[in-house]
Amino acid sequence: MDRFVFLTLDGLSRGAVYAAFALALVLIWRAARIVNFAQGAMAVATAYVAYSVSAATGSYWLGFLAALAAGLLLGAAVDLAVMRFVDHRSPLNPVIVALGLVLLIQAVLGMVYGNEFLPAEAPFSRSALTVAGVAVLSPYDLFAFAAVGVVVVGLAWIFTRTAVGLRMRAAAFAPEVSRLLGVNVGGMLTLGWALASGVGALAGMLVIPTELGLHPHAMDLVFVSAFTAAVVGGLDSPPGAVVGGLAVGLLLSYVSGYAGSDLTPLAVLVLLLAVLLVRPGGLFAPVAARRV
Amino acid sequence: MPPSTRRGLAIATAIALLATSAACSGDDGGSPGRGPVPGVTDTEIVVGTHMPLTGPASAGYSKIAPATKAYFDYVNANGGVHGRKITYKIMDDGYNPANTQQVVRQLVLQDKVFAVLNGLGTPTHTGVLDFLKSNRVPDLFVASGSRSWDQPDKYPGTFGFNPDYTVEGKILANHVKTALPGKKVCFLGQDDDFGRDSLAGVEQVLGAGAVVAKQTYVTSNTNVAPQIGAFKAAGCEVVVLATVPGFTALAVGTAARLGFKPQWLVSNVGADHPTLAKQLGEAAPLLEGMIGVNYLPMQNDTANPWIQLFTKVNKEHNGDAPFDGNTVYGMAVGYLFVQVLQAAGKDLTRESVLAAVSRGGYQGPGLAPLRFSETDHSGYGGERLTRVSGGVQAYFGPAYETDEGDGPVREYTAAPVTPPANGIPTAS
Amino acid sequence: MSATRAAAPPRTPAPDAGPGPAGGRRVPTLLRHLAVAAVAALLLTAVSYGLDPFRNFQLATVAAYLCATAGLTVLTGLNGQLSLGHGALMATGAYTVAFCQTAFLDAGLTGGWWLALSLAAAVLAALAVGAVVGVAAARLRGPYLAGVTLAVAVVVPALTVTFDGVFNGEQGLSVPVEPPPAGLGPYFPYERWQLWVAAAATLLALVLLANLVRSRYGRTFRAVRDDEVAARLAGIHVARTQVLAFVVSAAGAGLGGALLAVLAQSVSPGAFSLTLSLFLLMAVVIGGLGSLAGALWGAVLLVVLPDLTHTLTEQFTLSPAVAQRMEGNLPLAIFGVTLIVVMIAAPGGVQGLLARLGRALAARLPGRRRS
Amino acid sequence: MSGDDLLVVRGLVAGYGAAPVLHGVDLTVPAGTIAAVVGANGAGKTTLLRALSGMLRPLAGRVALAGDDLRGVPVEQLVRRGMAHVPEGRGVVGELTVDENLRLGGLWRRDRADATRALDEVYQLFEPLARRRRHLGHQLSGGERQMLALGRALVGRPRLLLLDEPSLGLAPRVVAQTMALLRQLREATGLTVLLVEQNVRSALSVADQGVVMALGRVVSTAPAARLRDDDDLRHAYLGF
Repeated sequence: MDRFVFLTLDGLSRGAVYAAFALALVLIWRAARIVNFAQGAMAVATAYVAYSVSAATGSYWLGFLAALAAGLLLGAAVDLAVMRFVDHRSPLNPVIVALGLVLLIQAVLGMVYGNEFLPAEAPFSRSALTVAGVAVLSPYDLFAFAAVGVVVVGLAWIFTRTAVGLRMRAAAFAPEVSRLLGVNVGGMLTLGWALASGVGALAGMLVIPTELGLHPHAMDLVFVSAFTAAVVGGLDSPPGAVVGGLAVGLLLSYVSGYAGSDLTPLAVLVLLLAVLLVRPGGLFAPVAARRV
Repeated sequence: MPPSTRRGLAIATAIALLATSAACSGDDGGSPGRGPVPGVTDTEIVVGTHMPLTGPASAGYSKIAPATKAYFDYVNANGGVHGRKITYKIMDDGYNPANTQQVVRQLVLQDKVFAVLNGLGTPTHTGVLDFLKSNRVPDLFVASGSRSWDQPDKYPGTFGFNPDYTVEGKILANHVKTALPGKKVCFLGQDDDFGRDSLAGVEQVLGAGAVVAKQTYVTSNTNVAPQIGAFKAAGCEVVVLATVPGFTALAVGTAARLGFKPQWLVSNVGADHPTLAKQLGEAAPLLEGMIGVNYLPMQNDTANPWIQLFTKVNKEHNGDAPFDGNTVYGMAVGYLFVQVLQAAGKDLTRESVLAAVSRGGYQGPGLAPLRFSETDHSGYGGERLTRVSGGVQAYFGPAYETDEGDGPVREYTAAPVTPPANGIPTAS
Repeated sequence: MSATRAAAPPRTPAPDAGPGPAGGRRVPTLLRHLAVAAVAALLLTAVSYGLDPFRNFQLATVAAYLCATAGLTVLTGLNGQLSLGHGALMATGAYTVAFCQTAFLDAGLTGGWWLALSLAAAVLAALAVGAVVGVAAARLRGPYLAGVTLAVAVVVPALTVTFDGVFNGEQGLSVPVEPPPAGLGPYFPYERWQLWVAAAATLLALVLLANLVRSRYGRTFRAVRDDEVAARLAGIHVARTQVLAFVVSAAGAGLGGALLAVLAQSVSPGAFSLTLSLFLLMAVVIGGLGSLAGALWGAVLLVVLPDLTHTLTEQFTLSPAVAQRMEGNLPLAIFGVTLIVVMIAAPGGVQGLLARLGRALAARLPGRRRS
Repeated sequence: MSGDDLLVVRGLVAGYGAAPVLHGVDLTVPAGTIAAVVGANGAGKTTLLRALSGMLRPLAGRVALAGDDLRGVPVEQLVRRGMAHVPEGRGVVGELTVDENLRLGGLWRRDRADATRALDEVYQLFEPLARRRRHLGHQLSGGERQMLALGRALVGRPRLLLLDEPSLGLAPRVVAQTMALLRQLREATGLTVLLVEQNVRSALSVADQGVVMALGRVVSTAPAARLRDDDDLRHAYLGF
């Protein structure tokens, strides 16, 4: 039973980060109908920014803020400098461009910082607190939960309660009509990229200290898990991303703990198939609203 | 243009493209010189290697080949070997076996290298063993502790360098047996031949039932909390790790998170303190007391004449790159290769170099014996224990030697040698 | 709608879509393809004598990749399904050929025809796996299909570690392949023989694929890609068509993987990682998704580009410190930029660019006549 | 060109790709009037509206709104100049609620207080919408969508309303109500309307001016009443 509790909490704390990253993917998908394969590489780039800023100033939190700011800027830059010029008639084109960005970003990071692992600091202790003899969450895990929670609530607030959120949703669902109603659709798209990339940067800052360290490829595996989470939840649904992220985190933890870590990829595939064969649009797919 | 014509044209252009690029490279690529020996002229020896310079597996490893090259440049600057300068072609395979196929063929068939030196990685190098054998290319000092390189009957041209993982496991287990008797021993290994061979060594010494909990990890899953949690639940006091550096750091960090503080014993591959400390950052003090194994001088041992030599070479020929265990490793490989070239004599052929390696008896920076003989193609046959104390990793106790079978773990008593005055081995 | 599925490039009629020039004598499609294949075979034989062994091997590798890229072109370009998992299908073929060749060797069965049998078995195995994935794929669209195939790409190499008793883990298996037939003489270069084997298998596969593309099935593939609803109304069984496309494509990938294994004489999971699957996709898109000729460019790219960028970086003489940072990274950066620029400047890929060039030339010639 | 002409179009050429659909359209709509553009299918009516609101970039010609040349003005700026376009099919965003759709119509406005007031007015004008505030756009009936689209345009308090096929797919009773409403708005607020309709009868019944289009050109402009009553004219251009 102790082990079950331990694996559950451990899975949830990882899942929270997957959820944040999946959320970033969902944001861009909703805004631009692009699966941003460069999300992981972009997040790593911002984590390097944090590393440099922290190293220069000696403050974790300055680095943290720098990463988020860099995330927003990088997202906007990718949209304005690259994606804007891609022919979107075939959905494959943006995918390939994103893969090209991955190669480019990772190569540039490798040139600047070297293909070495750099330490990734955690702002809080990662030692688990013990409750009734069972090791539960660490302060860092709680920080991660809180950060992801703030992001989820914040995004929900932006999208449902603010004018800019309404504009962004309208621009995503009906770009032509939105323009007629005075919405700067291109600007909203850029803003969507910036927000998504900012959330991705946050997820990167949260997950990299729990992994092998800072490396140009540090987010490769996280990307695969988070993409799975987003697909399981339904790419159009932010709540789906959160649920999908937690589900994938739990699944990986249980399978590693009870069956062996080599079986985790298989478990992920089984989860994907089980969900998608029943609901081809993910768990939280909108009720077959328009099938035209 | 009918479509079929167009397709035919496409094929023809593609072929022509390849053909022209071949024609261009055909002239400059080969230059086999007068002699019949590929890659050797009166003034030059061309050797090549495949290394991960990019990709997830490149961390640390990407520094080895440049260090070897720097040592060769140092030798070249001092007149070379028998009047020949060594050209070292470094090919990036990104630790992807498919790329290794391409780059090794390029080295052998196009660049006409004399030998492949220090090709890195078990899965990558396994794939080119047959090719190198059928082309009779000397395949020297493979950078991996797999036992596959020691098959003189099947692969007469292949020689290892690293102590194999079983030897490591035996030496670590021997320490447990003598210094930590009666403790509960557990084992975490990579889910491949690395972990398997190492566990075999541990169980060889401690007995099959002695390891209380055995766990594996895969490099594609960075969450080792379930495995460490199982160790804690099993009450392990000693944990032997057959892990790459990243996962050593993960295991140590995760254990600390769970309030689990066993004695760590780590295989050579994953025990380099600077690498681990860098990765753990502020959590580096967790490494205090960690026991590892090594067989080359410690990069921080500035009193060691070998380290003095290699530091100098690094400064002069390697752009003063950060000096760590990988630099020492790369230069040690370079030193051994130059030793072998000297021993093979002025009349260098592929046969003579293989014969020179097989004669054995090489002594250099290593603390353990190199086992090369007609019947043994494995590399170093032993290691010495290290311990992290006060943030510094240092050797303690004697060096040990053993085999990968059921032979005993013995102390290796031969005195370490010092490098020649000019840092370049001479023909003995 | 079009945004939710992986569709083909802009709808210029594919070069091999419509009926040929009106009024001309129509040579049966199969004969025409056979003729092209025969010419290509003759050319390749001649070329194989003119090239050094390394180029022969590279060309053989191109042939192997071509099977896979052609398969992926049929799936993605002609049928509009996106697959990130073709590397895994190649692995299926590769491991099958390893098992078969080892079994034949153990049973003392020697002779060139056993290799052909192994390759056939590899195609069948990939076909079976492709059918399973294809059935699931037929229910899914766009990114959801991408997600499942991505998982397949990750799982299949991982299985070789899980069941390392069978697959020998990361280290992989060796593939025993016989030397060239004695009839070719004792000094026949092995790489030339490899090219012959790979090219023969690939040309056969291409003829079959080209025929399929031009057949009734090919037309249904394209109809489903262009408009699923319209295709359904026209009486096409959409799901069945999609499964068929997946199966055909998997067979191509399986043969490609099998050939790669034969060329390397070994197979290991690292060679068939997710990276390979992504690179295959990049290759076919850059080559041009509309036609099988694009697949050829893609395969050439896969082999030549790393080599080319490496040569390029060697041109610069850099200080050791800088060189260490650039080595390996610079080629990747160049590749990345190339991908982005090509996709923006020429979304039809290399073949699209050539086709445009060809059309422009063709348009100028009769134009002159008119004036 | 008198100052009272709100919309002036001269020599407008526009189309899709290289082939123009409009071959030089001239059109004038005086302020505070309703103009109905009628004509057969494919005459270019919808294309005209799309070119006016900038969704289609004109190839040649000039469009002026209250004397200002609209060339180079981005689509999203036109609403700020007082032009509202209710597109064919009405453009209700199905994924947004009724309330969100309506608010979207006034988001661009600086005067937040008046935007809120306009919203309330629309709810009073269209009772059914007020009852379905929280429903999603795609849950509405055709008539409700019509109201929503029209209401959303009105939240922006436009000077010129471009209305594309408001009668499409609606019951005759609802069409009559819509037309009556346009009339009422014109009276009350001085709204100028350019209406494109297949339903010639109801369009001409409400319009001040009738504009007949054929094959991408304006072939006749006349007071609506005359077009409605002059059988010859009707026969010649409208075929009934």
